[in-house]
Amino acid sequence: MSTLTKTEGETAPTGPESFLSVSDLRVRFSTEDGIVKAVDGLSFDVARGRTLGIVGESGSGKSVTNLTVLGLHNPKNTTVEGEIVLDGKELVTATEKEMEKLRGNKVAMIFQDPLTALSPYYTVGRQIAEPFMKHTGASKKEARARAIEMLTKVGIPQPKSRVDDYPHQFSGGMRQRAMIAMALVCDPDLLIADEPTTALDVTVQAQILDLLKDLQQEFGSAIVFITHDLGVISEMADDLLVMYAGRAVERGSTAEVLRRPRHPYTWGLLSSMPRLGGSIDQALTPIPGTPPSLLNPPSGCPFHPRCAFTGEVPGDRCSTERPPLGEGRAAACHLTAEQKQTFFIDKIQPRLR
Amino acid sequence: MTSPIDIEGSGTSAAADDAPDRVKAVETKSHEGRSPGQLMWLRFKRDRTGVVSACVVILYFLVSALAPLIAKLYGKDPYTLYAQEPEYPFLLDDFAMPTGSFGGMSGDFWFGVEPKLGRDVFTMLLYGMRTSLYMAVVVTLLCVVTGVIIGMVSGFFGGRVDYWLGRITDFFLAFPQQLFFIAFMPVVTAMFVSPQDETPTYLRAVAITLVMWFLGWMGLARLVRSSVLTLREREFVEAAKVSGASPWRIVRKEILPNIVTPILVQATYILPSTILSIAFLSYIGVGFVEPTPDWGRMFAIGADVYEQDPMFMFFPGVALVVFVLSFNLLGDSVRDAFDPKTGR
Amino acid sequence: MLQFLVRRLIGAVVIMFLIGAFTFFLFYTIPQDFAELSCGKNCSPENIAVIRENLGLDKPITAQFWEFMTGIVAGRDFAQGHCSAPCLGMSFDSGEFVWDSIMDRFPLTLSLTVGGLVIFLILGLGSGLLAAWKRGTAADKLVSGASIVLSSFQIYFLGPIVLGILVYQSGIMENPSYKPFTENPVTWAIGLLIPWLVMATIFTAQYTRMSRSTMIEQLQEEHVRTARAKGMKQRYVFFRYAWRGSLIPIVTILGMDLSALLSGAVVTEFTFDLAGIGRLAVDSSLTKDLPVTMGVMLFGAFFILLLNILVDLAYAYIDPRVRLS
Amino acid sequence: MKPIRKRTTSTTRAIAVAIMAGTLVLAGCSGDSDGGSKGKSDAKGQKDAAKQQDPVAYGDAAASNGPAEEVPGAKPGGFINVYMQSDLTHMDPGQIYVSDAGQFANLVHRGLTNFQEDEEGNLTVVGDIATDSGQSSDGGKTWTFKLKDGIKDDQGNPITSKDVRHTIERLYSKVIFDGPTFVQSWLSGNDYRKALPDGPYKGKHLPDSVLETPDDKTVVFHFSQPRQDLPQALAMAGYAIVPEKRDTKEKYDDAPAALGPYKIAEYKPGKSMKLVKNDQWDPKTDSVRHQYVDGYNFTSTIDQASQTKRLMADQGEAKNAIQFTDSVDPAQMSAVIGDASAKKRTIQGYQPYVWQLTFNLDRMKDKKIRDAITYAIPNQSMVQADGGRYGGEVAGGLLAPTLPNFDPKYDPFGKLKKPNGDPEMAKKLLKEAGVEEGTKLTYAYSNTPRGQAQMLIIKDALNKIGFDVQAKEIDRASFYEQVGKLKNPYDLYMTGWGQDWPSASTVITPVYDGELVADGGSNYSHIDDPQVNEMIKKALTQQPEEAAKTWEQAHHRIVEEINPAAPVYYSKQIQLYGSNIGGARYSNESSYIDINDLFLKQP
Repeated sequence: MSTLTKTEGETAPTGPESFLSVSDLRVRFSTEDGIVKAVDGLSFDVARGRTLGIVGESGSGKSVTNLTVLGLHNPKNTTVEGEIVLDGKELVTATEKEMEKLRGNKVAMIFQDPLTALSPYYTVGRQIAEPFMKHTGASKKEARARAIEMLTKVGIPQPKSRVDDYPHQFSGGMRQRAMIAMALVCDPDLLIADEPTTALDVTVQAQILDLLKDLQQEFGSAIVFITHDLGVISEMADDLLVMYAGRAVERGSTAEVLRRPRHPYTWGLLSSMPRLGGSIDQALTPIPGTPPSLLNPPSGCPFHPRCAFTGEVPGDRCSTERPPLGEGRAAACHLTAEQKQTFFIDKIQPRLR
Repeated sequence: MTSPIDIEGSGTSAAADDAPDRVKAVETKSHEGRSPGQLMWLRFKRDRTGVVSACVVILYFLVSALAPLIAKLYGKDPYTLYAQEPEYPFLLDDFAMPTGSFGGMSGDFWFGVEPKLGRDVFTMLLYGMRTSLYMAVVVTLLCVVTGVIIGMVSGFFGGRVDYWLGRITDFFLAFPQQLFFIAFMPVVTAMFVSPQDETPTYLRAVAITLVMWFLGWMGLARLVRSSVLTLREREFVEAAKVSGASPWRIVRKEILPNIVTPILVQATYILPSTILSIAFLSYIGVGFVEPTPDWGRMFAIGADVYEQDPMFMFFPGVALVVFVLSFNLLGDSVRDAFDPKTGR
Repeated sequence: MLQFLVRRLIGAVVIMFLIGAFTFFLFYTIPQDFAELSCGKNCSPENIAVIRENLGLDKPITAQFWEFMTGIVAGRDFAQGHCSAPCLGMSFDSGEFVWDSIMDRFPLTLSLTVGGLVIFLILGLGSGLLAAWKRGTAADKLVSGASIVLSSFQIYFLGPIVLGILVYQSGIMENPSYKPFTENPVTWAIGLLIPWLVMATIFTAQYTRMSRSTMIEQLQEEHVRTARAKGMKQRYVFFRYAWRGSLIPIVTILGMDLSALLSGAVVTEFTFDLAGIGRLAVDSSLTKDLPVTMGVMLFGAFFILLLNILVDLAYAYIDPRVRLS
Repeated sequence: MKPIRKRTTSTTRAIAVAIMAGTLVLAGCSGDSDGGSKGKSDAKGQKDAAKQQDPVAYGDAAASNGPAEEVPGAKPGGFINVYMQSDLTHMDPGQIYVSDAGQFANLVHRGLTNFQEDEEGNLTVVGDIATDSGQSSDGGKTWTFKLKDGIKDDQGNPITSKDVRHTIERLYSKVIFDGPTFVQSWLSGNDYRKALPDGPYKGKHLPDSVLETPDDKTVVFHFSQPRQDLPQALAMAGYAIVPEKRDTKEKYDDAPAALGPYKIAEYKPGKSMKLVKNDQWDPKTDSVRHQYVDGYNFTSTIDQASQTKRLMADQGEAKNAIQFTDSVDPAQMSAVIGDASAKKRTIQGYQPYVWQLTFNLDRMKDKKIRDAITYAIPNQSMVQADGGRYGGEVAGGLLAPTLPNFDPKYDPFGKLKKPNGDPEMAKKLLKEAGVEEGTKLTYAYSNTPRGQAQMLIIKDALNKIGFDVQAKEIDRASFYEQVGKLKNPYDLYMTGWGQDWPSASTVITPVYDGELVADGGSNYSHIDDPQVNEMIKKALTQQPEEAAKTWEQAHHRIVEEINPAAPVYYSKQIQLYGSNIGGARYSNESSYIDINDLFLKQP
């Protein structure tokens, strides 16, 4: 866990300090049904050694954002606008060759399902060694040694023999460790972890999270951690970004956002999440409705069709005017700061107990 | 929890495609309360190639169904030996080839006349297509029904039943298909035949149907079995079981609706391949015989006289290519509409 | 693995036996005196009786079946001489040993298959990969379009057209014929070039479509994306990761096609007047020549089962999950 | 003689002289033939056929002495490619009856006698391994043959009278069941097998009173009746010599010994065969055969259509190729005739076959109905389905133009005037016979393309006069066996029959002799008319000239008074050969290309 905590209202680190800076990112897919605005005006920054958590429902654009950072979208039907600056280098306009040099080297990614994300046809060792050979020009032998070293580091027992195993011979947790080893093999400065623990059971999940934290300390990398699990986030992330319908709806330090959320969507997320020690009688409250179509997003605030508080906003602003997201600790909602606070305390907090 | 966009939106630049968006489209529409069937239909309607091919295929079926009517309007039939009729004294030359150019095409005989016997090619083709299409529909239906039943039973009951049905399927799969068709057509025909009366066309049709049916259902049975196996473990089936629904009800209400689409897609592949197999049998000389008009037999005749009268083969050939092409395209479109992830 | 192989082999033998029994007894349901097939002109009852005895048709059916099946393993003795194992009996019609007739024709069918196979695999997989690589470009559309049109052609339609153009009209090529590879590989290849090309045209199209679509499917696999996320080159990802995965469906279909082809590229043989296994099958079934039909069926089934096992071995080679489980 | 037992379609042929003269304005492919040229070609055709009507002469020792007269321009060397659509049915001479194997036998086998054919096509029976065509005594009941010197098989074993005896005696054994039975039954009666049940294989022999071999060079046949046709019968391939030492019984059918100019070097059943020179054959002993080419490559997998296509194209190996027993594909007839260069490379003539619509007299008892059907048949269309004008010619009677004393004007049913049938006459007769509309008739046909086409025509014609024709297909392989059964359930079937040698005895006896009605026999109509039977008996003992008259009488009686089979058409022969083939001509004897005179122009 990062020691650097921020006070409320402070802006997220920007400028030279931030390692990855995404500003006003817009990603669109053209389909036969029309244009899908998968990400719409998203901005965030991550500094070295810090962890940014991104939460949101399925289809809120979390993963698309991060794939776009790595340039893994399909250039043919995807338009990317805005800026992605990694360590001072602009990525949106970078060539495929330049991106290849970055991927796996400066930026690495951990995928959600290690079973499908690892190739079944090659040994774990080979898959770990491959990027090392490519990016450092190491020989096969060196790469193999490095793979064993990495496996040791992520806590695989008997790494010398397991290195020649195939992914299907690993258990789920071991696979995820191997995946992490693969991601970290070139000491990346930025690690994007896309729901790295979703497919694992809880005990393994904790081990993996610990592992990630330890490794972050050791390497000092920045981590972007994507999940829909607020519990995991509270443990991992320094800062938090809540996404809805391709946009950021709330931002702030993790503790702050979780303790005093300001956006009705975040409230919804929190109340739909079971808590340890919560009352058994207390029913979970899911967010009504379904996530919106990104083909044809709702006008105004994209959350308004599902929002219980639109009545509190004068006029029909919710459905006509898109609420902006301020700098730093902020939430994109038309409710006044006061309203946000009272509603949370009066209506939401009791349910979280 | 798996969010489709997470998986789909990630294709490599060479590979990624419109798939994620389509999935998104599905989501979109489903919010508006459309059933998967309606969605498929919507997607299908947008696919221009698919719609055109569907029209062509429907046209073929229409023409086949209406063959007698068309023949009546046109004034000929595929059986009369026009060279024998006094109205057409000069249809065939001394070598029994059509007298006119382009295989004897004329206002009277649109697609020309058959060498040797002087039958009308246009109606022969119409009726030939009719024979093939009818047969193919029947065979396809039989194969689908058999395949579905066997696949369902072995998938649903599992265990011993599944094991033995699997072995039986293996057994049938080990038959060399082409050789089997060839070897057993004469045998099966002979089984039905009275030694004296003419073998009626329907008996031959039955024989062909039986032979094709015999080796036609296994692919579908396997497909259905594996679908049922996965479905059986799904929550809604479990739920139905727990709530005490009878197996029959589970099959009918929970499982069947979920495998209809793959069956449909598979059927669009079985049908044209059946037509080709029937044509193949007649081409080889073990399928339909004179005087039944049949597509494959026209190729056999055509191959014989190809050099003298290439036009004879032209119309059946082009008709077959167009038909198979449309059906292939249609199959692809149906599959895409059903399962947008795979494919093109 | 070994245990698996043994199990498969035993299963194959059982299935062959069942197919043999099925064929044999079905043939006996038809009202046909097989002895009549062997007599040419003088079918007097005396001659028929002589033939019936010669062919062993006077014995009970089950005894005949048993003789046939044991003959495969142990060989049999006929008046015409000893028929050594694997003895598939003696043709009622021509009096040849069936095994000899099959072996006689098999080289042609094998040549047709292998030659066509090499051409359509190279062209089909090559163009499929190209189309997948250049997905969405004009080249892709051209290849995909051409392949779907060509795959709708039939050998019995395309064959005569090609013959007409290359042989009868222009005289560039000679009529297809089979000359043993062992005699002269060049004349062998020239003689079979037209059938190869015609077969290849149609099969190529199928393989193009298939390899393209499986490649595209594979390219959407997560592990392929992972490979790219590791910074591997596109080409490397394409050929090492995606291609490996595409091999499984391709091998499956190939195994099916190959066994169908080997057990009789009947239409090709008919269209080009080549005497291979398929021709033998048609002739024997038209004359109801039971031993030949039996022989050809068993031979065909043998190849199907053999190729099934080979395909399984290929899976094991390609996919460690299969190999190591 | 032989029913036509080809696996596939048609046998066709036409008029040699017409083509050789090259003057005729034959229709070509235009089809608008004017009457003039048509008449002319017919006239020529009949003149040609007339040549085939010359009675066969029996040659003396001088004629039987080799070597055979050189073919002008012949060169030695090279291989001839032989196209066939199916394999030879047999190679064991004892089993050889049908003509494809007979053609082959001329290259490999030798018998006691053989036919020699001059440029005009006149036939003489000469001694083959015998010094002459045989000496008869006792009014034709005893025949003596002396063997030539220097006759050896391909391993150099000299041939003696023992081998001749063995050849005849093995025909009595169970090994042989497919060949001709004339000589055996003349020697030992119709149930000849009982005379020597195991043939010569168990050391038993026919008594000297039947077959005598007084010394190594002499063979004497003793018959109970005069057998004037014996030299011709012995010229059949079925009586060619099987050397005793070489006889392997059943296995002989695949690997026979060779006495002729060629021997088998390689044989792949159903596929191919290679013949090479037999160096033990001495041209000085043979007055008929030549050994110009080094050998023959047989391919027995090329169907008629591709044979024609290949020979038309005349490319590469096809230049050295011939059709052996198959004919030009009827479907390509117009192309062949229309292409001057291809037409030059044809041989044309009649085939000995008369196609007839046979009535099963056990079922079709009313002659009026039979006559009605005969009138109704559109003969011309039937010919059209078998290659058109070059495939056949409308038949008036049941004896072929290849037989002596053929009468082209004989036409009791007026077919020459109304080649497409006379349905009015037919309907009239049916009315008289009181046949009801819709009476069922079962027509059996061989399931070949031609069989199917002709079925459609017959069905069409007979349905028009009020029958309900049930067409019943029979596998091509067992067609003759099925219709050869006494109790067959069919009313009508097309059969073809041709002579074994140019004498009506080989047609009328097997097909219309009531005493030969039997299961598996060739009296397909089951006609049993005492008068006809009587005339047959008489003719068989008569000298050829008188016999010819008796045969004609019998023929007229059969056609006009009994009508067991409606004459449909005479088959014609037209075969193609490659441009490098020399010495090609139509052989009156085989009615195929003359296999004895062929050479390569550029070996």
